[in-house]
Amino acid sequence: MIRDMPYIAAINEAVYLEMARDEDVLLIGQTVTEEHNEAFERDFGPNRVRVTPISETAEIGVAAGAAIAGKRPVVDCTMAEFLLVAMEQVVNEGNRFHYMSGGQVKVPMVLKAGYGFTAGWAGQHTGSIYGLFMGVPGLKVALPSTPADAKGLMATAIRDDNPVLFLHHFLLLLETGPVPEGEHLVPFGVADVKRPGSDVTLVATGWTVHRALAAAGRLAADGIDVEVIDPRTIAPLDIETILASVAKTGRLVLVDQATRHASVATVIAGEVAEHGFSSLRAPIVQVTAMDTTIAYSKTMESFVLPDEEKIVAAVHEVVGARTGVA
Amino acid sequence: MIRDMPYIAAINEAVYLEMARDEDVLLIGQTVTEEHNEAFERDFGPNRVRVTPISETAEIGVAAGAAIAGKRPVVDCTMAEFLLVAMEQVVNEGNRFHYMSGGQVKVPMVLKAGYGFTAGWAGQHTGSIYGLFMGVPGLKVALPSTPADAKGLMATAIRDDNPVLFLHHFLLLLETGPVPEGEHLVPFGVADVKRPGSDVTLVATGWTVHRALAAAGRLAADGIDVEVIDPRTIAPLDIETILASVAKTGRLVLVDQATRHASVATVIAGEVAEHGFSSLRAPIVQVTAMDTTIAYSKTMESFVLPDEEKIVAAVHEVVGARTGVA
Amino acid sequence: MTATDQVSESVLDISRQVEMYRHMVRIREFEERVKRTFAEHPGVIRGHTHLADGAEASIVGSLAAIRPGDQVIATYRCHGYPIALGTDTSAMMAEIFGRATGLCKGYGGSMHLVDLARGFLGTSGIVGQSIPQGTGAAYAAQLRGRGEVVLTFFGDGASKQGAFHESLNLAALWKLPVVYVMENNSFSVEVRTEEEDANAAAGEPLATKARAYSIPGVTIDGSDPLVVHEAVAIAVARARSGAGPTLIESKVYRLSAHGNSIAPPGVPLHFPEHEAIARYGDVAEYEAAKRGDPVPKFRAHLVEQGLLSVAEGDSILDNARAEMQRAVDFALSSPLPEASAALSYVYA
Amino acid sequence: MTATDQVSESVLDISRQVEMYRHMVRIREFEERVKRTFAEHPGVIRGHTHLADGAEASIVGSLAAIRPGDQVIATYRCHGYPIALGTDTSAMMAEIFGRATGLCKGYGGSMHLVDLARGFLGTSGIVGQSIPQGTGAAYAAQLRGRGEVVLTFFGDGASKQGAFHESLNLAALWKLPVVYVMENNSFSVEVRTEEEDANAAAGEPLATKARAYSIPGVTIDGSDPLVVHEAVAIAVARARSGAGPTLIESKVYRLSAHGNSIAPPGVPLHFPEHEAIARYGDVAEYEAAKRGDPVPKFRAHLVEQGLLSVAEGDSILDNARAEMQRAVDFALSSPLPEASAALSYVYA
Ligand SMILES: Cc1ncc(C[n+]2csc(CCOP(=O)(O)OP(=O)(O)O)c2C)c(N)n1
Ligand SMILES: Cc1ncc(C[n+]2csc(CCOP(=O)(O)OP(=O)(O)O)c2C)c(N)n1
Ligand SMILES: [Mg+2]
Ligand SMILES: [Mg+2]
Repeated sequence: MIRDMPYIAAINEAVYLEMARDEDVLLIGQTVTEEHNEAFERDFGPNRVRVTPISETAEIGVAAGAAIAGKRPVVDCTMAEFLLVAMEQVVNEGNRFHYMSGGQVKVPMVLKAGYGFTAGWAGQHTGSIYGLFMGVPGLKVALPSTPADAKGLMATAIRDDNPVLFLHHFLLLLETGPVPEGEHLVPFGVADVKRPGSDVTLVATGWTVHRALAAAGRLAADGIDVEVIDPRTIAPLDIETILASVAKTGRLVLVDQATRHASVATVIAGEVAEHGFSSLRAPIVQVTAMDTTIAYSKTMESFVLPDEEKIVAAVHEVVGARTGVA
Repeated sequence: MIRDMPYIAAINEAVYLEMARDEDVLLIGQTVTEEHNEAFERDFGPNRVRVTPISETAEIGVAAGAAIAGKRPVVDCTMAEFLLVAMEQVVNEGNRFHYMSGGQVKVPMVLKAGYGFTAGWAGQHTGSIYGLFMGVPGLKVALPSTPADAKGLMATAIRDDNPVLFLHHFLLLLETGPVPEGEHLVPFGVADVKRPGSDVTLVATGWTVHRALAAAGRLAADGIDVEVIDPRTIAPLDIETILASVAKTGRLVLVDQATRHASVATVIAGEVAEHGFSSLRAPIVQVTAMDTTIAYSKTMESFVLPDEEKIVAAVHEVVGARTGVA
Repeated sequence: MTATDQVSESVLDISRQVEMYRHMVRIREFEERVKRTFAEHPGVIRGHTHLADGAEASIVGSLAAIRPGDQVIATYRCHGYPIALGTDTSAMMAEIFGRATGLCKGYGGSMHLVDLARGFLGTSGIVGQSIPQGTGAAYAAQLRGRGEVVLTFFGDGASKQGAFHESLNLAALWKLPVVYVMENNSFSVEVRTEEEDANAAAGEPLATKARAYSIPGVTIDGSDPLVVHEAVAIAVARARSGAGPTLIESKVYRLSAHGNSIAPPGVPLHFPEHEAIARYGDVAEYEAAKRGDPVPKFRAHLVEQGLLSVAEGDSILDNARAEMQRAVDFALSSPLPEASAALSYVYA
Repeated sequence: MTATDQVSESVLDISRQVEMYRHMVRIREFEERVKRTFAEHPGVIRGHTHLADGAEASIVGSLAAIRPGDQVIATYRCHGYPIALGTDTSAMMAEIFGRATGLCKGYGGSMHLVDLARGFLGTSGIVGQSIPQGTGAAYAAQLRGRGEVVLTFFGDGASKQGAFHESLNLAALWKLPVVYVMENNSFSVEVRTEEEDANAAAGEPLATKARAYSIPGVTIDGSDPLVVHEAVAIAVARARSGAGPTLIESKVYRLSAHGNSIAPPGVPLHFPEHEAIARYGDVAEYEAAKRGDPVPKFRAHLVEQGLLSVAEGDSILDNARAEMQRAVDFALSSPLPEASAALSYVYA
């Protein structure tokens, strides 16, 4: 059965079901016994559900060590920026152990954190810093945009034998959507076409998927049929689906909440400029956040973020672009 | 006067001259009184030259605090990976303080570290992880490829009022080249055309600049005239020079020692696919490291790195590419 | 500095004690207005806001022990320090309301107040990360050689971050002029200290951690500004003399919740109940803390000692309330920043 | 486990003492061959290699205190542990020579030995970072509930990393079955401990840091395997019993330089002189350390106690040399990995 439920509840449901299914799955973090999370400790006990001190390096290192030793820890790291105090453990330890040990060691752990809290959280808490984790060998990264994907990607993350960074979007926490009951797995490395279309390919992740869909709706009124693709995982990144779409539309706009040079957008642009070049009829346009820290004040915060207007303008730009080469 | 000197000596000369020029410049780090570095402590004293414990978070945080309070610290962080244990201090603190304080605070500090030590240093010490620091608002990043640039970029870094990450390449340390005596400043955000050419634009940084130049030499014999550009700083990134070159050549190959999705190459590809699209006569081809941790064994290490052969092949590919659009 | 100087510096004359009380009241009234704003002007304050109510004695007692030229650094829970250092409360309120007239022109917000001119170097919103920065400011002070010190404030939870450990070791080694004031309010958000700190779990004070750095560590009653002042003054004198850092564990009880609710779009922000009640149902604990409220307690002490009349006390309160009303009025009537101002100050 | 068990476990019978000596000799001879390789077969070893000579007594004494099912984690200075755990030295040498037949198939190299089957979980080349990982393995052991423990080895310098502090606090709080063995060799590369550690600078032992976590901290003579064994056995018993972690500061002196030279392309790798001489010109210190060399010292003790004859001692040495010759021969005659194998094992 499919019910409507909030994004955050869908994530928790996945963790809960996996914990019920496999007693090696653990849940640790600073907030795991907080309000709304009581079910975990109640049903799985204080051994498998543990509150950690404010010590991210220890939390993540402990998770890696427990994973080497056979457990499958999920670490709730709260916010993406908090990973930065433990960055070495995220990008230079557990993700390399399988390789460095010649295949002896496995490190199945999930690091869950929120990002993109552009709601007045100011300079140090609002980043869309997933770009930092792309291109890191051995690390997988999921960025769900809907409750169903959030549930399915979390379940897949927990079953994966590699470290997975699961980044949920803070501005989507209470957004509701249909979510399948029971086991629901969304495969990694498979982009989802959130809206089919034939004129322009629009790729977006997380919160910007919804901005892109809204823009697509408006553009439809102008007679422009936009296809909206959500990669869902950015490592692995499903370039094939994007290339297939561009082969059809010839036009690509990339939307990203990150700053331009730390974005998924730039990575996709690079792939398509190499592997989809012959399909392109217009420049690949990126609609990203501007290159600033996020200011506290709403006027300034909104100014630097991608939004519907900017997406619509970019699509008009690529549709209006003259085709071909000098 | 211009003398030949090794890359590492040129860097040290810049730090030395800036320390002699401005008593607010400090030098701290774990190795600052090591062999070959004796001159610093001897000439500037133990107050301005301090050995730090193996505590990168403290080292960099201390530098940021001293900078807020009016000093201009240079932190020798030894190796890029060691920054990861202090990543939060590198990308989410000092780089944001000028902005978050509405312009009150300045954080002039230089973080110096080596990267790319693909000489058997294995999984955790060989990364070309500069991609992590691109697109981070408020942070500048220099990647010198020659002794002269190394000296000039270091001097500019020390005089800059923002945090600067100065990443030198370990495989270049003892490479010699001509270096101007006395004050020598290389501006940030100004790419250098290391070799002019008209058929293909080749962009590379650090150690790959020399691979690119060697490839260009070989290609000249095949009658292909390659322009080699070194951005020198990747934040700010001089896209204009690259666009001007592509406007001339119509073909772009990007060489990068980083893994593809964490590379400068992908960022440049994204910019050119948007702003230089109409000049392009061929796909933008990236020659990057393969998506693996670096193995210890030489056979495997070499296999995944960009090299002359791969660059030559990529240039032939873009030259042979059919022009235009379907 | 001689031992006599230390003692004389730690005995405060009447006017300074009253002044301390006045600052405590000002901090409390400021925080009350911030809290009320969530109800009275919904949407005006954004993001996450952390109040200093309950810590006034600790803040004011500490800052009474320093002199001009000294510097202060803190965390996201940062409203109290600049008030006591003389920062204009209207500019502070305007900052918290995100206005162009704010202390940081609307860039920083509640968590990131900075007043460089008054020695308030700023904050980090990331737990523990301003500790090395305060240590670095102390390195700069040591190099200046004018005997200036830096007070570095942080919470009990921050001592669980590696940054704490690395900084104290380095400061001890370099004999830096820094005083580490840990405000132990028994909670990290809603986690009780004994749930996350091994010293606390073993019934030992958190100041025990000083042993790991061979520096003095003291635990004090942070609800009494005179006690705080005395302990901090001794530590400051030690720092000024070149003998190095001290760790002070100042025991306080925050009287509000950790911060306002963490609300995604559509959910109104508000200041929830204290975690002792909301999470642990421990009304008795919270009521006891209320009875120990440092602000009325210090007033009672001053009155009892004949240092403050009831009328003077009332007038201090009235003035503080009027000041904070002006701050709110100023902030509300100030413009929001131009949107495009977002592109200024990215680089210095 | 009762007190009597503890004592009996800490009294080692003759055969175990001789066995310990044998492992010490094997480690020493392995490291000697690694060192000689730089001269005899230049280019065969790449990157950075860190030897355990001088720490043999500490390593072997520690590992004699654990039993099958227990686990071990360490740093880049990692050759000693697997040898004592029974790992095939030919596979180890082949790994250090970068061969396809290596313990990690040539992926890891000298700094990253792993032998999961024997409980050697691996290493981190980044200072301090395996400490939380060892702590996590202990969490897994606690959950398994079979009384297994984890020994976590690291250097004195590593106690300057935040990871050390965060891990010990967490382990103390969760009463994890982990023993932290800090091998204090008085140096971090070439920095002397008292230059970078505030306890050391104040003349206090580094084990003092245990106070910050309210756990036992002991400082022992790491050059005597029986002393080490006893201290680690007590800590292991404590860990098994559920009482939590112990910090053991084991004082050793490394007899080689920190590591081989750090050489960019074109400069031949070699093993330089010890920093006491190369950097501080302190020949006397180094000579004294040589006189205290734990390997001949333990041999002399065993002979003196009548537990080992000279002939037995010689045959242990001969066997070890022959074993290491076989290891070198095996490694040299083994093929390098296929280049394209670089693309295997990226993901599990
Ligand atoms: C590295 C990091 N982890 C987690 C958080 C989330 N967080 C914000 S405040 C806080 C509690 C800090 O407690 P304490 O240091 O005692 O200060 P208090 O808020 O009690 O004054 C936490 C966990 C953070 N900001 N930074
Ligand atoms: C985070 C980090 N900083 C610096 C280094 C460089 N480094 C490698 S080993 C070492 C010394 C470590 O000393 P110690 O912990 O005492 O171990 P020892 O080598 O003496 O056994 C240093 C500084 C590193 N690997 N990681
Ligand atoms: Mg607290
Ligand atoms: Mg050491």
